[in-house]
Amino acid sequence: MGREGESPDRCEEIPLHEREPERASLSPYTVKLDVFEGPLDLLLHLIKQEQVSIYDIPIARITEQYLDYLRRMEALDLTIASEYLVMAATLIYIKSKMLLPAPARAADEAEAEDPRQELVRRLLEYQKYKAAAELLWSRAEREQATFTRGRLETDETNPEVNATVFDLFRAFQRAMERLKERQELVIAREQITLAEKIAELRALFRERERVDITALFEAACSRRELLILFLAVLELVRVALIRLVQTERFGRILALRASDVDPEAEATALRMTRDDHAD
Amino acid sequence: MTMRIEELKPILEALIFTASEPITEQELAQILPEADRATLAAALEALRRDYEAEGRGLELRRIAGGYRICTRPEHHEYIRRYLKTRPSARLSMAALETLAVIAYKQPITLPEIQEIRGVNSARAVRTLLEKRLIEPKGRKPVVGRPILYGTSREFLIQFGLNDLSELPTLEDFEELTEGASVS
Amino acid sequence: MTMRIEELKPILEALIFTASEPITEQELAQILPEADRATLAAALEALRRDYEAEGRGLELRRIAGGYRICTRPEHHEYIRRYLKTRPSARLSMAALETLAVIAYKQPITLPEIQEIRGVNSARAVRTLLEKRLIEPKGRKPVVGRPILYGTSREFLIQFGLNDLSELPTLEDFEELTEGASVS
Repeated sequence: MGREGESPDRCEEIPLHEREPERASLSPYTVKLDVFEGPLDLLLHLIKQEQVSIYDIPIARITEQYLDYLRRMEALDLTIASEYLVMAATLIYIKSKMLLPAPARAADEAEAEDPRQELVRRLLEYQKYKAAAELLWSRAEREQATFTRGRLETDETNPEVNATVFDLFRAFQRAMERLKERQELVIAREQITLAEKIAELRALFRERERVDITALFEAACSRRELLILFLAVLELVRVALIRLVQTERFGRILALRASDVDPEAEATALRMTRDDHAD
Repeated sequence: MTMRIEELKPILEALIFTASEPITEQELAQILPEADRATLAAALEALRRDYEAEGRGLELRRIAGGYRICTRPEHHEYIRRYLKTRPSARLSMAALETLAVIAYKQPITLPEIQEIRGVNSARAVRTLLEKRLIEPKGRKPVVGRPILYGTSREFLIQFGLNDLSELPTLEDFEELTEGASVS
Repeated sequence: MTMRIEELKPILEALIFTASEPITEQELAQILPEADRATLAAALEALRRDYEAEGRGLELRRIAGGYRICTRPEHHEYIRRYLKTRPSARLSMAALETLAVIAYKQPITLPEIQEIRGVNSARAVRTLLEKRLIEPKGRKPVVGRPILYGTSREFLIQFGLNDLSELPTLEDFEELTEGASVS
């Protein structure tokens, strides 16, 4: 059960007709709370299961069963949404009110308000919408079986979208996010200098003997960074710290630490890259 | 001189076919000022009856206040074979319940929806907004000025309704549920 | 047992209607292995003849080796009229985004819009002006005195808003994202 008290995603695609029998066949010991859409749904299930009237709920029995579900959920280490706890408190409150001796009950019976009244009202109200939801489901079922025509050429010349204020808000957010990204990029770009890049590469080659330079180029975020990287690599080649190897024309470029460049190492590097290509 | 039904019918068929969404009688009237409204209505009715004939794979439906040509539901299996689609992801019960509350109580705010359902419904409302089944309908003039939600035209289209009055009333459901729960 | 022509015809009609490209006899045969090829060909021929009947707005054509349902050329004038009515109510993504920036940041100049969107927005602004969704709101007192744009009354009408304060805010959106507790 999610913290929102709604069905988790995996329930999203379970059609009603597959869920209903499952729910009906659940024994009290296997029922899971996430089958229910909330405390009202769970209460309706209990009332149906006990075959009692919604207008005359045996509150003690139903409360006991309701709490039993919550305990079982706890035993399974599942978080219980606050709505279920609020309902538990309500049930206990109603139960206690009904246990109180009613003074002059007989005389006032007509006026005395049944403590269950508000709960019954809510259950009846909720039950209507639950039925309405099932009707919507069956309508959607039929609609999913009908198809409209395929695309026409005239559709493609008109690639436009309908919009609501929420689309508008989303569009605004998208534009602002892009702006933020660009600003961060500008800052990042201005921060990198050639000297820093060279230092960065030197550090890299202290740790590693071979570096895939093509991959480094591909990872550059901007043209400027690419240029600085290129200049830094040339500088390291010039001072003979590294040597570049390319296994084939337009293939990937490897950088080998210069001290390790002996014919054997070079041959190994070449063989390994060929293997890479075979993959 | 106004257009005759027999002249109008093929033009209406071509227009309804071309429209990518249900096209309303009013839109059709605007495109065809040379037809008077009564003849237009009669031609639409005649066209609908043509489509009702036996042995057709298509039907002309009234949806969301407009007309639309669709395949008949009984052939869905073959169309799915071709499109290689499965029935698309259905709405969760949480989303359907929320949609039902909005459809019958619109315009309604998120707290009001939650009051009826007894559970947090923010995620369901978001899902419905994303699927364009509901849309904001202004704000309620109370503290916090919460957004009011109502169903959209897309809701009518996706549930095959011509307008909201085609939904059964809540009283109809009362009868149904009473029968079931008191047993 | 193979399918009969009368059974096949509506299925073929539905399939050809749904396909976004001309669908070939071979493709149809693959989707319908329960029909033999001769019956399939006969059903297609029967369907083609149905569409040739007088008073139809559509025709079944053989195009690029496949079948396709199209409007008849003689109705092109009306279809043009319809297509012309369509774009007015709709916006491209570029225009929508530009409109969003203007709505939330108004009054704003074209260079400022472009700064936020990161792309040239002159065409989108022109489109929005043409659709009367935005309007000039004076000039900004800086070099070049660029025009300031803001949303119009038409904007409020088209998006169903009473005033700009009804636009969803970040807070409204967060309410739906994080979910508020039951009140």
